[in-house]
Amino acid sequence: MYSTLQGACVDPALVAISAALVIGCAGIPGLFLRKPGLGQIFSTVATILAALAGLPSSLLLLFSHTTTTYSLDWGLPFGPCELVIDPLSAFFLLPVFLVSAAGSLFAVGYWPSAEHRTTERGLTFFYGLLSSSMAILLMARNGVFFLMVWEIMALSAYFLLVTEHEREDVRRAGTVYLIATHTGTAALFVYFSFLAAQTGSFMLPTAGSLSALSPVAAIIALAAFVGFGAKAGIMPLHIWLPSAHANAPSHVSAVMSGVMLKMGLYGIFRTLTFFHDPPLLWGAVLTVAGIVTALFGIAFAVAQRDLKRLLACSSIENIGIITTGLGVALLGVSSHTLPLVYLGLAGALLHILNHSLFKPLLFFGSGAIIHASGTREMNLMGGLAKGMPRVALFVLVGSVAICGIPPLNGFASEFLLYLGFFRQLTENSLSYLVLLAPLLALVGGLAVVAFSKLYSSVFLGTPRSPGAAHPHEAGLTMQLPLAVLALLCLLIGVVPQVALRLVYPAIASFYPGLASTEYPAEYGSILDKLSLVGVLLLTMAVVITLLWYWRLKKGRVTSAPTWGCGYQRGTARIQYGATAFSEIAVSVFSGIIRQKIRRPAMAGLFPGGSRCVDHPTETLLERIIAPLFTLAGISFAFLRRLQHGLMHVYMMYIFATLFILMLWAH
Amino acid sequence: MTNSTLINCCIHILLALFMPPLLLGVIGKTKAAFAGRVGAPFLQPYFDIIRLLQKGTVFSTTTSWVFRAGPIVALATAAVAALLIPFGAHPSPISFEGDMILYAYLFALGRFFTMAAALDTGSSFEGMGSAREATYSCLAEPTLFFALITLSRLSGSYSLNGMLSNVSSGAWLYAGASLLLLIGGMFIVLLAENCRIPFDDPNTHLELTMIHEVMVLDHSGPAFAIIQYAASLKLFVLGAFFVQLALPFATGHPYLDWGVFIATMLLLAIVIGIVESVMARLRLVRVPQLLVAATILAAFSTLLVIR
Amino acid sequence: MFAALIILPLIGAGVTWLIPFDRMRPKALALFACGHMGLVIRMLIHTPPESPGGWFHLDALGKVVLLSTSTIFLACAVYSMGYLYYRRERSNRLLCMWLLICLSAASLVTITHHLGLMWVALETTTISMAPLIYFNRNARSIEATWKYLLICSVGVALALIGLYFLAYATVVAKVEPSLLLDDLVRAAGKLSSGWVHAAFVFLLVGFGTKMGLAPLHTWKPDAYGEAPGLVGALLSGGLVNLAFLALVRVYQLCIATKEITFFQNALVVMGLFSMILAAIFMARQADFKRMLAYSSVEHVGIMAVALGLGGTAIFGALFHLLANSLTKGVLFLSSGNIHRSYNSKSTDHVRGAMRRLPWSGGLFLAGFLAITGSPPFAPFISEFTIISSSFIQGRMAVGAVFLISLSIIFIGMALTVLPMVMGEAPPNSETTSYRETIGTVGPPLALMLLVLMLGVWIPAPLMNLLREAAAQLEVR
Amino acid sequence: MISLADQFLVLVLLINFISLGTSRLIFSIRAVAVQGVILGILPGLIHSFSWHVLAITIVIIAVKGVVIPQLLGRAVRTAEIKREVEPFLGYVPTLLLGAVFTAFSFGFAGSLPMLPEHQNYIFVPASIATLMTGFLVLTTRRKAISQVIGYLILENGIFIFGLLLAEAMPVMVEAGALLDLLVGTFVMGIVINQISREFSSLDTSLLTSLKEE
Repeated sequence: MYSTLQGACVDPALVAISAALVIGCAGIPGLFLRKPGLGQIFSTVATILAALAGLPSSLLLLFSHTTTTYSLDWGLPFGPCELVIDPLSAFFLLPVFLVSAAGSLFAVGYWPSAEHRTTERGLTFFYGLLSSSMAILLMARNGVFFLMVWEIMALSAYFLLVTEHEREDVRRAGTVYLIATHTGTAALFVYFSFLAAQTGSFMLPTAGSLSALSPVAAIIALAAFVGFGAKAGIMPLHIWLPSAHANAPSHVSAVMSGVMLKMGLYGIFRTLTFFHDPPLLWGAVLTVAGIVTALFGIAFAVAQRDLKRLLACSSIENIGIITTGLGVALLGVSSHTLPLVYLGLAGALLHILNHSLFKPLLFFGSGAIIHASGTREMNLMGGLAKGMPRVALFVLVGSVAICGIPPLNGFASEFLLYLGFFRQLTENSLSYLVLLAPLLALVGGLAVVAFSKLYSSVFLGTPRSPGAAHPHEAGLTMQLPLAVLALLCLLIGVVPQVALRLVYPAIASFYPGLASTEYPAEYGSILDKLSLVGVLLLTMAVVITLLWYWRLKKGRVTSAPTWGCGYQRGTARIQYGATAFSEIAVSVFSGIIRQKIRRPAMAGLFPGGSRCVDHPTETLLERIIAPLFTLAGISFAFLRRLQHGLMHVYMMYIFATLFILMLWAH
Repeated sequence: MTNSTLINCCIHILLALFMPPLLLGVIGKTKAAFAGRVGAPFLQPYFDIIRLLQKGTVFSTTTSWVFRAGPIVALATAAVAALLIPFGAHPSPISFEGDMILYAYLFALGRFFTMAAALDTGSSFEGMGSAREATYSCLAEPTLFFALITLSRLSGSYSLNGMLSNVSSGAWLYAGASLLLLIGGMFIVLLAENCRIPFDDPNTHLELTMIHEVMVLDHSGPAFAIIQYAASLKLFVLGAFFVQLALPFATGHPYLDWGVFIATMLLLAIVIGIVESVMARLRLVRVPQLLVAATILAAFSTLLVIR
Repeated sequence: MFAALIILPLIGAGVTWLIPFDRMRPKALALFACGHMGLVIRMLIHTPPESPGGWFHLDALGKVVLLSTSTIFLACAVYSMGYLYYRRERSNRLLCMWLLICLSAASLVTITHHLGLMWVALETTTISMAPLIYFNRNARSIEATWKYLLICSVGVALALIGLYFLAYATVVAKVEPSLLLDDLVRAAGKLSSGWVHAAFVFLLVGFGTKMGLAPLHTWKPDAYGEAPGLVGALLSGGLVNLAFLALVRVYQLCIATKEITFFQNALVVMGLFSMILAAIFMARQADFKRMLAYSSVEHVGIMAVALGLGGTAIFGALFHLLANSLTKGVLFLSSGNIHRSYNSKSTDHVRGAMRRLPWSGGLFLAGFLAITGSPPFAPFISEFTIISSSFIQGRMAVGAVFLISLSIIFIGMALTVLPMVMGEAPPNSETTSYRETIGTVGPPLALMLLVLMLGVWIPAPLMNLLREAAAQLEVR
Repeated sequence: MISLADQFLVLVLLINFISLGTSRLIFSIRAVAVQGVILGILPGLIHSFSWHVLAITIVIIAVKGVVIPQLLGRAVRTAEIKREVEPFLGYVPTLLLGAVFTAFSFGFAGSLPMLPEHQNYIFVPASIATLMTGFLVLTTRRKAISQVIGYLILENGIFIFGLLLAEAMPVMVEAGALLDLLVGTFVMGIVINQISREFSSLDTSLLTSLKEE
């Protein structure tokens, strides 16, 4: 299909750039239009059209091996401001366009301006700004321009996050996010400064142009890890992530989690392309950080009771998996084992694509759920599947996919990573990498716990609170994005080899050494087998279903209340709730997951009514960072005595300064 | 595909279709023998399934379509797994690099839906069961992977066929210790995954202590039949993996090999029966500890081979 | 031409003194400010030749400072039209008069090359600000005025003796005794290092006090805290730059005398110290005007560090001079509005400003983001230039301290500003008659737009001006 | 002639010590007034007679010797304060410090090159010493009045140095001196009076409501 498009004379890069700009400007008319809702409709239509133009053109750019350069004219003294789209950028552009379009469509039903007069305009405007800044970021090749777009992205995300700033927790989340992202930006200041010191200009270096052995390179890598890692949410830089994703409007959380985190990963990818000889240490650090992030992230997710917090923690987990893949690939580069490089990168990039499908799907789903039940607390939901069967189906697809279970897309990417680990057994170097496999398996198992908890406590059983008792099916504008994403998840799951072909150009541009290898064909054929099994599985399920229903037609089908094992007075509240479901797992992993538990105090022979509340804590934030801040506050308060309002002492300061400078001068 | 492989393929599928319930029958018979009873006939499980298939069905009013999807997916996954695992010396019909990972993850799929179906009924007991199932199986996961690593290290292959067919008596000579550890670990996992004593008691009557059985309390008629059959199939598939690991006898003559396979499977059933009748159920709090112990055994075996 | 620049505001001062109605004076003020601005622009385009005797000479450095001063003054003058409407309880005669006198003196500072004359003009600006700080006529403001006046006078006196030292050095060196910058630069080689060193130290301390480098900054929080918003804007956006210009003149002299390294190191040390101190004092600051004062301490620190680093950082310093004065204008003017509306400076009472004053609250937030060096605003350009050049020069420690204190300051300011603008106004908060009008919102908005524009695009003429100015400060 | 000026400078130094040592405000105001008068006479001594010099002399004597003491005296009387109670640093230590600083300033001046005709005179040390005395007063006394006095002494120190440049650049020196006078008298006087009206006391330790708590 793209050959025909290539025939058309218009340059795809130009199309992509203008699409990004259109998305950025989409929200502006709404700021001035008097009539509510008109602006929202306009921006949605514009965004979707732009995305429809942008997606094929970025696909084209992905497969065409030419990269065109556009130079922006600006008056700033940091060299030319260039926009380039190479396959790596093009690959990352896909989720940007897809998810932002889906989100803006979702917003029409989820955040209608009829109900949110005051906030809708700002929300729409900053949403467009966020989407387009992410797109432009991927094209920026001038460090300072990159930094600017980066910060525009971060700030617009902040303003989106504090949309409902009358709520205390939203403000708190916003502040934490802002501080975290700004600290990350400070690290990026260092990063670009040292890059400039290394290359002599603020342009990003070309692939493989730097040596990684100089100490400056180490500083650059560290700064990149801190600056970009803070955005991506790699532990221990993830502190802002759960509360931010939980408190933003759902479609914003979808974009933040589905796309914005990937921008941090993009930064790390881009940085690693600069160096032609990364030392083993870098790969090792990334791998360890990745697997630890994955394990801790999913462990936190298991413990959550807040629907969106759970999703946020699982984002941390997925970022961890991707980072592991990247780290493994880097180890492969350093040790010159090509299959490892290929499989690591393929797994990581494919998982980036997958995560940007099923995570937005789940966040949109959570939006619909919150819309229907009016709460984020999973312990208060239940039985929503009857009210909203379609959303239930889509969310089920998402949950299965995110657990990395066949035949959905999550499995395909993890499968490639597993292959990479096992491959190392026959290579005689780094065979210890294979020990990552059981850890990844554990992560998968915990993911099953977390998401069966999510799904069952939200959709299954009977409603646990009056709020959830009468759910309503989401509107069409909310269902459509869900349907599209769910379909894509299934598609990639059943024919992963196609997705692998999508990933390949990005891999080649990351590590040119792989350009002339037979790996794509080899692993493509393996994935063919995989999709065969997938199809087999589906057909088998269908066959069994048909048989069963044929059987049911003959037999008599009655319906009765659930058998209560003799307890006839069972109410909805004796169901296993979300917290109860994960209690065993949490107790097993109590070393990782800390919980604040308020147990009821039993007194007397007949203790009265009481309740036991346990809620998971942000270990790092609440036990380490917050105390540090208070400590700093105290010490600063002590130092402030310097400004005590005593005139003669002020005079003494002046005199002392004069005296010291005199002594220094002579 | 040559003629003989076609025949083997058919035998493979037929065995997978018809043999699983027999294992349950054998186990029952063994336990009866230990208890000094005559016990039900070997084919009792078949009778049960057929009778259940003829019964009507009762669906709980609280359930949705998820409840019905549970048994279907459970059976489908087990069946696909059966096609991936070699029976005895005979290779499996479907085999490719990395199929062992698929093999491991298929069970996760089945589990997900079984748990969802259980929770769909809104009964607190089934909730308990699925909560336990979720945690324990996620503890059992790493053990299986350590086993896979060890095997693929020993065999130098990345597919179940290669792994299991190459673990001949030869491997025992140079990696006996690690294989021994592995067998210990895998046996525990086998019991845990199939909810046998000492982890779970399929025919107890105290729901508070059950895992698997309590999850299927509300399934009735054909649905329950499907579940029973799927459970036995799962036992069969995991058992096939285990016997190939523990008793890798190969005569070289194809039909004799089928016989050997069937014999070893029945032997395994008897062993399970013995274990079930000599051991008592563990307290629930002990279960995770035993599973972790299994993981440690398997991990040691891996370290022994990749150092 | 030069004369006009000085005389025009003086005439304005006379006029405002004569006008009998409070309502009219701000209009006259704005009128003369516009006239001054026009004059400045004309002088920027057709630069008048150096005056005979070389006392008056508008070079690139002077142009930069003159431009920033005139801009911020114009903004304040326009703002005063809207603002003084809410301060009808007291006469604004003195205010308007002294503002214009200050403007005249400020222009004098920028165009003269005679250090003595420059000193006189600086002293005049110091004095002319005192009545403005005392505008509110209460105990707190008198105290602020007293501290401001005494400390700054002592500082300026020190600067004077520094100048005497310089002059005496020329006397000792048997060259034509003079305080003309160009003569001094020419004679620099012959001057005896002892006197010159002493002179530099005294000048640094003297002008540093006026500029508010720590630990000579002690008057700043009090004066900024008690003065009306527009006076604060003028102090932090205008007068600071004048003092900086004076230091720059000394710097030029230092380059000529080859004593530059000591002066540069002293600047870097004092600058970093100012930033650290500001960071400490800004955290958990309960009074948002005092917070702005410390932010001003921070930014003079930044400029000092940049000047001390030299190289490409010089450009950063000069651009930061512009960016800082514009952004400070935004912050002080919008905070003035917030202060009027809540009738309180305490962050305990000021909450949810965005709901009550959408424009001022939003501008205050934007100004906060800009002043802390977030792209795409102008201060980012300068701060990033300074940081990168410090790292490129291999001054790791300087860059690190700079960056760390910037981050701490951001955190501290965020924890103060965000609660102010976000959320809902507390129920017990006082409601006043203040309403947002184009008069009080327009000027800060215009300044904010300027800040944004300079953050993404610097017009070529301005760029050339800055480059030319930076070239004047190159160490050969 | 100029040697006579030198003698006067010794007197100036003595007055520094007096103002450091005394606790009675009126007395130290008078001392500073005397110091001002002496400084007024000095130009007449070192320069040959001219109307210009005469004018300067008269102005300085008038302002430093009459106007300022009047202003301060009135402020003191309205605020009814007799003496500087509890100075930040006691009188004896202050005196000692003053001595140390004077010695230091002599050393400092010695280290700097000078014109031969100024070589044997104590203009430079005297000016530095006076400057430091002013600082000492500013840093050790709490009362606003005392601080104004300190400022005046500081100014006098600068003025002494200015004398060295009197013929080199008269305009500059006079402009500087006059502007200082302007600040010293009018502005400070005004503020002082405002303060005494606001607080009915000139204890600047009362002027400490503006601070970080």
